[in-house]
Amino acid sequence: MNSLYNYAFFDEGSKREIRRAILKAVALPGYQVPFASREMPIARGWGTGGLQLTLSLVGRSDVLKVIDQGSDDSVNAVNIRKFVSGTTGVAVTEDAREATIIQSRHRIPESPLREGQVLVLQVPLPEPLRLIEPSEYKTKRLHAERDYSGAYLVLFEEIQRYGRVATGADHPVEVHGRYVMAPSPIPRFDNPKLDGNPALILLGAGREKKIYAVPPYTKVRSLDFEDQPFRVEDFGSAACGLCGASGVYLDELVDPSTGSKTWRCNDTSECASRRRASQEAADAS
Amino acid sequence: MRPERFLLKVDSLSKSYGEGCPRCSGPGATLDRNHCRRCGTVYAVRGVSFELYPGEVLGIVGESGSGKSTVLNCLYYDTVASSGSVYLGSYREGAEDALAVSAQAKRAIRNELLGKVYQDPVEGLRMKFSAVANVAEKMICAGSRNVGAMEERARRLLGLVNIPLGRMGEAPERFSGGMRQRVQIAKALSNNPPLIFLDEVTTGLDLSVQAKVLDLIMDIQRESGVGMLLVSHDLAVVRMLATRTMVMLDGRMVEQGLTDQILEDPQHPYTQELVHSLL
Amino acid sequence: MGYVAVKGGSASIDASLERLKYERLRSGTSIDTADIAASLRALVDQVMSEGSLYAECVAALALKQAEGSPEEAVFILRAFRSTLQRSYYSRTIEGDSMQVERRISSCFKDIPGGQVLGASADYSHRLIDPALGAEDDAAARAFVDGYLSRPFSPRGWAPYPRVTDLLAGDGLLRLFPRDDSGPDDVTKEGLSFPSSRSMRLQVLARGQTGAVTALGYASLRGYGAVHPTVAELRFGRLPVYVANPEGGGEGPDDDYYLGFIRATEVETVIPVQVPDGSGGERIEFSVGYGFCFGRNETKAIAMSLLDYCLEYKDERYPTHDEEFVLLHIDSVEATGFISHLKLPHYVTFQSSLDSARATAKGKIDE
Amino acid sequence: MGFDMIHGCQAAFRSLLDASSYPGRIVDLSRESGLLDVSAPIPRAALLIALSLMDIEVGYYVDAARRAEAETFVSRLCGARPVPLEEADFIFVLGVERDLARVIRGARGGDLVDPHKGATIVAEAEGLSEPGPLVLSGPGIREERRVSVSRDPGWMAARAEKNREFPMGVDLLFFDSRSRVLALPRTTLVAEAS
Repeated sequence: MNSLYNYAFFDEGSKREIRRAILKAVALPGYQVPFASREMPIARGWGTGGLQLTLSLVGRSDVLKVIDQGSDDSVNAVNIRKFVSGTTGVAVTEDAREATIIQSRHRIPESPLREGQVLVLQVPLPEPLRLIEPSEYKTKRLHAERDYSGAYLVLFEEIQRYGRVATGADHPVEVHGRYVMAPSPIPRFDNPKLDGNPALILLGAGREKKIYAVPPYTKVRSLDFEDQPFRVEDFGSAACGLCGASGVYLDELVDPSTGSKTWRCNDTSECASRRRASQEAADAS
Repeated sequence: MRPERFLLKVDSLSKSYGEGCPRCSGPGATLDRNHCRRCGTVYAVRGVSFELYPGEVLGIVGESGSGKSTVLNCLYYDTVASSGSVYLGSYREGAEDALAVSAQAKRAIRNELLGKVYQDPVEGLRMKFSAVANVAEKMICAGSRNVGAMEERARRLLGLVNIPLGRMGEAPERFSGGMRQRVQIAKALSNNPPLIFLDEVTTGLDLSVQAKVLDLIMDIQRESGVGMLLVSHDLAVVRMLATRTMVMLDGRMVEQGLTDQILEDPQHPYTQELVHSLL
Repeated sequence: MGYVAVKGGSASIDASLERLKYERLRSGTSIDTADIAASLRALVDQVMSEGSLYAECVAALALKQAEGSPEEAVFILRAFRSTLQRSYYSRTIEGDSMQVERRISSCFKDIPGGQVLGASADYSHRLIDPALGAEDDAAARAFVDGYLSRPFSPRGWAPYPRVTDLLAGDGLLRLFPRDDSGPDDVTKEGLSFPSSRSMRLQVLARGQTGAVTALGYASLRGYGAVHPTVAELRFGRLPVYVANPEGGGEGPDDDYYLGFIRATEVETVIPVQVPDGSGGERIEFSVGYGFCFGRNETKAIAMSLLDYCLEYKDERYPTHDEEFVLLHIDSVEATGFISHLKLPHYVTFQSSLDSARATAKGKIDE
Repeated sequence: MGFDMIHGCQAAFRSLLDASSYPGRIVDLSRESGLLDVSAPIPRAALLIALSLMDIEVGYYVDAARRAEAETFVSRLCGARPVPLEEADFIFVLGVERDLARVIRGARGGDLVDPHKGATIVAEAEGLSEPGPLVLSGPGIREERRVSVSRDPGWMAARAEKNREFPMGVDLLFFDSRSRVLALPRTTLVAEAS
């Protein structure tokens, strides 16, 4: 443990300010609570919002999992896990079921979350209306007056142009029937997991200085139209080349020897546990 | 008198810019036209009251700076009125002051019960979105979530205002001034509001284009019966469209009545001057 | 064959960090942070000003760790700053109390107190000096001894009058009511819009030198409505006091002196049209204010231009738009977000690919 | 005292977060509050909440019979400033006989632009238990949850009125003498079982 700094890096005053913002975020589902984001030892845009949440939450009895793009071993995940455990000595895991706090960039774990867990999502751009309105002053007022026509208009125009909604990740959602929220750049595949999730989901944008939340069991609806329903990514009949799973989010790879396209589970720890399980089953028989 | 309920009832509407001072805010206020020379406070609209009934077109005339556009801006919530009350027949049956509600309620009133055509289309349209999307936006605002239905209605309205079929997918930034105004009209009508506001809609257009836009508004009004509040500095426009007319000067309403009556027999010296210049 | 985990992230990162250390030390020498603090003063000042922490030795250490990259060093300094408890707030520091080492005005040929050129490279020829390659510690000591043995008559310390006060005396300066309310602090509350002037000044003073200079330059060149003249540029030492923490007396005599900071302060005057009260207009001068830790004259002047721009909003120019200026000049934020593009994005890119393919398919189906 | 400012406040905060995330779940702060100084002029649970969430950046208001004493104590301990009711970020209603409805009506509710400025009200109850006659629903609650809050029910109407137009409103934290806490964020609908 790095004893040059306070427990969990921050001074207690910084933690208290973030904790106050977290409680207001929970009371206002989907509303972006402004906070005095601190400069962190990792770069703005590299998960400082999520990191500040995690450091303000974490305590001795927690078990931490960190995911970047579905993987515990990606550079950003390794970096953040090392920092949090280095300043707290907290236990770490790769198993989403064991974790009490899961900090993630761009994915919600494949295995269902449970009550009492906290999922912390790193957010680069928290404002779902930024594309149609660059001014922060004005977007704050659009939220205040619940004017989300612009968000729908973007989708409508995509349908005009491409015949369907063409959003990638970060497809906007409406939370608790009130605020439209950027779910962070999770794939559309993960959007349905936001709805009625038993776990608390906290979102942190360090550079943009916003904290927001989806409390457990909260209605979350991806923006769509009656005749153009929301669609998740379609992998067709593709399955993971390692564990054989389908119906999960897949990474697309090119086999260097044959040049052909192959697929792998994006959630590497789930993939590994599936393979472990089938290995054990094979060994047993 | 009138059997039906008003569409719009405006009671002592005022709008000022500035803090005011003892010289201008007291009962015996001395103003230089509509502003106070001492403290610089501008009284853009002063105690304006009127009513508008279903199917009616009410014109507001006056020179620039007389406060007529400010009245529209206050009613469409583009600017915050300083005092006064506004009742809409279609909102809580005209029983609740639509200026005294919260910002989110105001946004809902504006999206669902009102339409507006701005003098400058840049204010009323999203110049980079397609004409269809612009018209659909107002329907989205009012809660429609059916792309097919919105698209169909948007195309029908754009047809009605003579936008060629082949250009409906284009963005207004590529349209002429007259076309832009016609897209705005289609947009204002798109969610069937009982009342729409028109602010100097033909100002800046060529004379031949002006005539076409005015004809279009007249046809639409006749067919749909939508109530209109129309602001213009041009008496000819008001004469063509408005059944009743109000005359504003320095933020005050100086005269109102049937348009014919005002044109035939103006009472206020300012109105006389206006009418004279028209003839 | 049993399952073998495909791992490597942690090991690769550790190896990368070790390699970084090797690159820093491969010449077989390690620079003394005291040398950095003593010899690379401009760099240390820049890092303190953008890092918004006045601590020369920490800034020097950060520069050593960052191999001289100001962007990295500022980053390190800011992160360190986040962990520091705030024990006291200083008394308000008035620029008038500066022990001036340099002071110039472009408004007037002669000013009360006189122009003080001080040490400046402004009047040097920027010819590279090969002789410096051979300069060593002995040469440095010899020069210093010679320099200090020369007779000089100190002026003695007395406050210099402010040039802007001269203009105010003529009634030509646009005056505002004195505002002694406490400043807003963006490191405690976060920036919100419309911003207060204290927030704006703070963000500008912490701004990345290059970004502040670039936007200040743009405002001057035509993407702004500014026609400035430097009324006064000062560099020197400012004493810092805190109130007696034990309470005690309220007067300044009971304050504790903590030390001084070196700082640059600039006031530029810019003509503005104001109503004359009888329907016409007349010209007055408004002041733009620039300040930063250490010596950084270009940044302080550029800041004074931007301070003016943000006080006088003008929709025609981005340099007069507070969100455009204030949200984009912070070193840590700008470099962080640019560099985050180096992070893996394969999940989001897969999602975009899915949409792109679907729209392409839709087109083919038609 | 045996209270650890770092880990005690962290544990208390997590319990409060748990209570706010799952309204109706009654959390137990007695382990941390038991380590606090018993001579404090305010109940231990309230003191623990103040220590965990308040500091020099915060304005608070106390409604209590021994108000001045409580304020002196809280200010000294947390550095927070006592302010008028309508400006307070945190409001403490100490004593079940105090008029909670009045405090709710007077508290800051935030506005549409900054709804997070709505106050947090920390109020004492004689007892908190589950199940009970109050039916809770809203975010954090799967279907419904039933709790009992022992104190004059006048607060319910005042709270409903204050929170009428979401997102504006106040957030409530009830505590009892056993340092148990029930959170009612503004999103929670409270009805009486028929």
